Amino acid sequence: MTPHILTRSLDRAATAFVLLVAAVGVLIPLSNLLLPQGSMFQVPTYLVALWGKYVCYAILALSIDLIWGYCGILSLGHGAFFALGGYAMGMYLMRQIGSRGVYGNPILPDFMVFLNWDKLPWYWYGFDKFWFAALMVLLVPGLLAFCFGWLAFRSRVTGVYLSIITQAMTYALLLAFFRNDFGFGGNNGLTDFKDILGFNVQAEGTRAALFLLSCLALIIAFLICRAIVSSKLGKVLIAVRDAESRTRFLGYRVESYKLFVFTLSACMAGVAGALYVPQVGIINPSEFAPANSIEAVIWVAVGGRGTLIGAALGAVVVNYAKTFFTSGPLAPYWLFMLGALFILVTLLLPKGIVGTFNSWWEPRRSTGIAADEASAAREDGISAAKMAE
Amino acid sequence: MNVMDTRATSAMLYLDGVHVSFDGFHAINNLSLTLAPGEMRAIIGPNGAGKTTMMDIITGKTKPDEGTVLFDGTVDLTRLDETRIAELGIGRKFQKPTVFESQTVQDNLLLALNVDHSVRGTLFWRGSKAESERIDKVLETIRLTDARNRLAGSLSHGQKQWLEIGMLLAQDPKVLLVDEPVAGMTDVETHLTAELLKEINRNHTIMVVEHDMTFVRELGVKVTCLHEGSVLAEGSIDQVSSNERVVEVYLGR
Amino acid sequence: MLAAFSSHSCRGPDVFANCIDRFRALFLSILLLSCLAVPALAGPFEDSVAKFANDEFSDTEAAVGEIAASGNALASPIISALQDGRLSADPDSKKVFITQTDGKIVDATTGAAVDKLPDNAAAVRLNNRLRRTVEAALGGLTLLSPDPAKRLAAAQSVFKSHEENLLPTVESALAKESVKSIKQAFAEARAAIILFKSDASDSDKLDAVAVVKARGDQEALALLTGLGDQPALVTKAAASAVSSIQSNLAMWSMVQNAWYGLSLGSVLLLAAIGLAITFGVMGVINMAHGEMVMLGAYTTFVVQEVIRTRYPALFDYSLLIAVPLAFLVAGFIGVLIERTIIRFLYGRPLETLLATWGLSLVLQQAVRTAFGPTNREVGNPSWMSGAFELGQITITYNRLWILCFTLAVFAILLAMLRYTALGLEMRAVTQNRRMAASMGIATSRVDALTFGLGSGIAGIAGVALSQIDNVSPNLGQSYIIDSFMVVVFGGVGNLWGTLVGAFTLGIANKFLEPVAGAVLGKIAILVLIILFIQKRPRGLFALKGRAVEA
Amino acid sequence: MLTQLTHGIATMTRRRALAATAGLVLGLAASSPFAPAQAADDTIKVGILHSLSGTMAISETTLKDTILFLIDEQNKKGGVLGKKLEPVVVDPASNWPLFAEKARELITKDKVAVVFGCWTSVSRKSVLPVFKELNNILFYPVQYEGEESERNVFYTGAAPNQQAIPAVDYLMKEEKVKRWVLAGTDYVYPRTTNKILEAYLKSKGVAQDDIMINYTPFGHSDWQTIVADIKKFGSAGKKTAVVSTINGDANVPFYKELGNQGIKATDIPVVAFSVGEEELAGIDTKPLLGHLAAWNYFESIKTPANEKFIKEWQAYTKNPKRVTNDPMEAHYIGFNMWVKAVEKVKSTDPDKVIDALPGIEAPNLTGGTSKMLPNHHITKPVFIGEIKGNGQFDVVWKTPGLVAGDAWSKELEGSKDLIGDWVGKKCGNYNTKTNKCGGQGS
Repeated sequence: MTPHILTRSLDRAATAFVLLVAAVGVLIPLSNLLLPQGSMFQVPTYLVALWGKYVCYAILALSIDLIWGYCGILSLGHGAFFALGGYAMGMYLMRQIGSRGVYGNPILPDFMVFLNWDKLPWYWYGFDKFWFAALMVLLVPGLLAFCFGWLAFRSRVTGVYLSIITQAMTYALLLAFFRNDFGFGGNNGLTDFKDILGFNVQAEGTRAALFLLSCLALIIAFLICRAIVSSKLGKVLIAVRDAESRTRFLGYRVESYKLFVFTLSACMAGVAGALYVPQVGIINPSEFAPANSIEAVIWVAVGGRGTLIGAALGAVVVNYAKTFFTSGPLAPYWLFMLGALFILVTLLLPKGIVGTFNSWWEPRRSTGIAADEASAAREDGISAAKMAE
Repeated sequence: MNVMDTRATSAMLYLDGVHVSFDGFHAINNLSLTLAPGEMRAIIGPNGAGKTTMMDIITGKTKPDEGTVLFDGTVDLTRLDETRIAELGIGRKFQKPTVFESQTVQDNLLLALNVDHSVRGTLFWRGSKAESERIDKVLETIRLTDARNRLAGSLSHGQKQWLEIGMLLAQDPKVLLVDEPVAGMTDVETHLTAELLKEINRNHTIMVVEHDMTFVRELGVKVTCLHEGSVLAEGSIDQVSSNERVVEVYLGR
Repeated sequence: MLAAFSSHSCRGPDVFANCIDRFRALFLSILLLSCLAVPALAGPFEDSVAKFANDEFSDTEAAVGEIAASGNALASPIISALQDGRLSADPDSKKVFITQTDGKIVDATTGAAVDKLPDNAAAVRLNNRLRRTVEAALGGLTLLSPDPAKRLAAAQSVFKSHEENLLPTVESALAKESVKSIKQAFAEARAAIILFKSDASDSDKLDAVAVVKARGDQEALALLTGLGDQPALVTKAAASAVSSIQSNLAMWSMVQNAWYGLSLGSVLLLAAIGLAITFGVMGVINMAHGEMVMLGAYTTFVVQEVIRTRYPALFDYSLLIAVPLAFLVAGFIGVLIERTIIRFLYGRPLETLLATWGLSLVLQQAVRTAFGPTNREVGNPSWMSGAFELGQITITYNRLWILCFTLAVFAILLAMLRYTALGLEMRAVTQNRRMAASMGIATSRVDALTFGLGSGIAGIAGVALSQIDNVSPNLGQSYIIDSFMVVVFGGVGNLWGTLVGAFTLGIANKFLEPVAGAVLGKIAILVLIILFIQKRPRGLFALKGRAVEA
Repeated sequence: MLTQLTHGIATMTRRRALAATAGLVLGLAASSPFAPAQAADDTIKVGILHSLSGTMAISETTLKDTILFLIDEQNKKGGVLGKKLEPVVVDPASNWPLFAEKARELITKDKVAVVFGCWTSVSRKSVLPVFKELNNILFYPVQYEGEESERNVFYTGAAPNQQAIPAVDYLMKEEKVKRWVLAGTDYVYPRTTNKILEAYLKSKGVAQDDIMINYTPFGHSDWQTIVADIKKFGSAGKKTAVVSTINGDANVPFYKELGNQGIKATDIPVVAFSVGEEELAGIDTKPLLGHLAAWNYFESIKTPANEKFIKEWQAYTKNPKRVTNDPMEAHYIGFNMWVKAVEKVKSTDPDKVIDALPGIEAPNLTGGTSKMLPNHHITKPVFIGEIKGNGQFDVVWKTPGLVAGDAWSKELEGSKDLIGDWVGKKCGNYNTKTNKCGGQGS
């Protein structure tokens, strides 16, 4: 009666999105590497890095949308998982520097030499191996989310209370990582990376490959999210979002569902962070700042909460706007624009870009394909009202 | 009053000496009530009599301060949470119709089906013929076959009530707790609902909370009247409605 | 000569530096005392005064010594003027002038009035070391001053400098003194001198230890720990006095922590109280709440600027003027925000969060554009400056006033909600909007006013916070997270919960801080809040019953 | 928009869809998100990388204005090499990854010849790899923790030996301080500075018991406990001083608390390394009379060059109250050094300018001439100023001559053998023990 999980997740819009990301992932690096510099279609390296950053943000936005748009969990601390993934990758990259650091110490990163640490703290062990770091990228955010979620969901902390304590979590981590004694470089964070898996992080080829990988990760994350939201699990999540206690009285263990998506979403955010760090070249505690997490939620709102494509799109659009407005004569005014954008989107486009488009487009389509994105988006008002409870 | 004694009663639901208070307000006061297997019981009582709170206690939403609440003669419900109690086979319809408004009628029933409710189970759920037949049957019972692809949020109030009862049916519990099923319904709908409940009662134990005396009369079952958190009167509708104290409570003397 | 002295009381390298300072002052005092008997000579006094014009610290120091020793009637006014920065010198003519406290200018050597300062006259500069020299010199000069405040200051200065040769003066002052507290100060000063006097008898010294021990504060501790070599008996007594003072101070430090906690709690409460209305009562997640606080602080700044330029005499009242104005400014902007943005978002709290976040960015940048990105100066009025001692703890006036102010605001707010028509309407609308509307309450007006009230109180908080924190566009940002923590911790929708939450967090923070350090202390508090919410998912004072869940 | 497009794609033939997607993607990505750069050949572009929004705007906005002012002045004099200078302003918004992104944008897209920018160490660390990779020049104007010498960076702010150590020397000699509180914000600059100071103090015979180290979070605003602790620590019978590396925003509440708790400079003086005229503008300084700051420049220093600079600056900003401060002077020196170097090699080519810069001399505003050293730091005088009632500083002490900036601290175990020498050794971390480039070696 119901098609296979993969075919089910790939409806027309989803297929188109995957193809688009794949095309971006292949064409941008190719044009950067193969076309001559100065050609009209050549994408300069700095734009590859920039778009790589946008793609990582899109993954983060997806992870937030999965829990907020579909399960009603508004995390104002998702930046913490992103940053933890980033730190795990950053630690690997630091260890790869080896004796090329300014002090030439083969084991200790520069900031440790600098502060007279005589040996590597235990939690840095293993990060010289890529597989270990890659595992940690998933494990550390996942574990934190699991423990945090286990406590919070079991005690039925919901709504704004949950939002505020996620904020407290990321704020506490921010303060902790600022501490130099914590062993992660304090405010200066981890930086000055040399290579990744033996390739120079600054090289154009590496950048292109990282970009391609980020696009690939976005596609995979998108497919995982699609698979979830189009499965019965997705229906349960929406049920939890819209009427949590009803779901519970039907015999669903709501906390398990929340814990599952929350942990999964944290892992996705961790991967996004891990891909982000080598492309921007630095990870510092400010990634934990509550403001960053709130901004990421806003990308989702702008793109369209409860629409996966919208979340990804929102991340790209807002960050593109940010890049655009922070240069040139507009620079002093960009905060006005950004602030106004948030206000106007929530007032005039409460469903976000994609949600609004869908509700405009859908009646015009002859077939009433029930894209859950559309229906989910249509119910935004209702679900948000529910969350007030 | 140990467990062995109550087993002897073989009651489906057994409440004895239950007390609950919120900030000094005694919502439930030494409440004792027994529901036999296969029985349908109507609960009446003025506002604030503790009807909904009693359901909250049975379904694990509220923990009683003291007292015994047993299901099926053996299971102590006061120690379990909502999910576990639902899994045991106690279904509940809320006072305010609560359905998943952003999902279709069919999906609402699908979610209610008594199948694997684990995360894994739902993630890799493929559906089966048996399931879709069950859904078709329930849809027919609650007269919503034509609306199966409509969003639940777009249903009328009465239809939502039915959908919620349908969800209870799909859940196939041993006991159904039904809170004000006909509130806001037309006379015709009320009549149909009474028929529906009677039909369901053939295979299920039911506890109905209702204000509508016509409806209760139509059900024609044993009635319990609650007042200030404890049982005021019990018996047939005629007995109860002729009870002086009940009249006093309802009419406010 | 110095070496001869140092062999007595200054042994060991640690105290050597102190000794140099002391000897310098001692030297002055000896000169001073010996000169009291000798009639002043005209010539050298002018020469000494002229040294001020050299703009060299060493010359200034020499001049202070010589003038203090001169016995000239002008010595005290000159040195006082120097201390207050009222002494000017003309480097060309080498003339030195005193600007008197009433604004008149006199020639320092003659006392003759002068019309105005020469163009290139500049204030004679001091550094910290010189300031100490001046203080010591003045201390010696004012021990017998008719002004009780000056005598007290002189006694305290002598307690710190414990100049041996001042002993006779201190003793005669002690004998003459009639004010009890000053007499006590003289007794302590005398004890300090005796303790450091090498030829004092053991029994005198033991008495002195007892006097200093009775004083029991940080300075007494400083004196006793810095005694240097003493007879064994005295050392022992001093050691026991030190440990007794220390244990006494340790007890006081608990009191001190509690006070700091209350004070921090009052700041948190003040910042959160407006949020308790907009968020707690109305359910609006107002991320621009911090910016309302900031607007209040900037209102204070503007008020003070106007006062400074137009009506300097009113400066002490600036805060009193600023409080209603800040309430109006922030309240008005709050109403404006409610009417233009928030009212379209009721029932969608998370979207309100996003819109108000955007708004906070706009407000911050607007203030940055209007007032510049740097801190603005907001001064403390005199009644909010300084501190007083309560037992062994220092209580600063600004913190005390803020605590009182916070409690007053809280009480007024509570009374307003309880006894006024608006308060009644507010509660009605919060509890059951539809019912309230059908009973003829203009709910949208009440919404606007409630939001305005919350914002206005945030503005008032800004006035108080401008007294202890930066007035910069970032001001609000630093309070928003803490405010939310307080409201959530205390329980949304309950003003008393906010009160208890704020003070609990404040006190917990201040007791953790000495143990864990400021950073870890703050982290610990956050973790505690997270864990606490698990235990009580709706905060400390959760509303119960069905109303909350509806 | 995207969904509309993708729906359109679905109805197209596959080949056409692919072609359309390719065109769109490249069009979108390659059309840079910025206004098209007008590559005018008659100007030399100068990048300005200072935060204009966010938490650091409070300090950095002034530096942006300073460079605009200096460019304006230079253009009035006819520019450089006969070309006008053209400022390119970007806003990295106090966001460290954005610093790297904007640096990359300035260099690749705007093709600037030099960048003046950064305030915090982390922002410098963030852009460092970019400057190395794209081979451009950064002038960094703020006092920092040292321990760095990079080919592409010129450090015109103070190294620890040009600020912290002279200040401690002053307190030891002039104020006879025996007991030290090292209070700082918990980040790298205070940590390192305090590490250096601790080692230095111990080498001068100060016991461990006489040193108290205290760290607070960024933006700490409740100083009651710490000020009380300082008071307590200062009552041990020895002259005590506080060396403050407290950062930016936390200073105002700190000083307010000091003033209110009645800690006078004559009792426990505080010497600060991050408090200048701009910071004092936010405080009533009367209770702070006599507390100290160590800088390489004070606005109150009376020299003809400084008076001219202040006058022109206030005229340029149309604000007669606008103050000047140390990092501004650093930009002034750095800017003039860069202009001289460009004129010397008659080119803005970064390689040539980098090689030309060491040895270039430029007047500072305090009457001396600063020189760019082979380690890319400069020589500067060190002044100790006391806070006056009017928000200015009164210089009470200065080093006899100019102090050469050390890239590597002599007090730290890990770096005492290292030197930076981009002239002879062509190396930023040359080990004088092993005679090898590359730090401690292994």
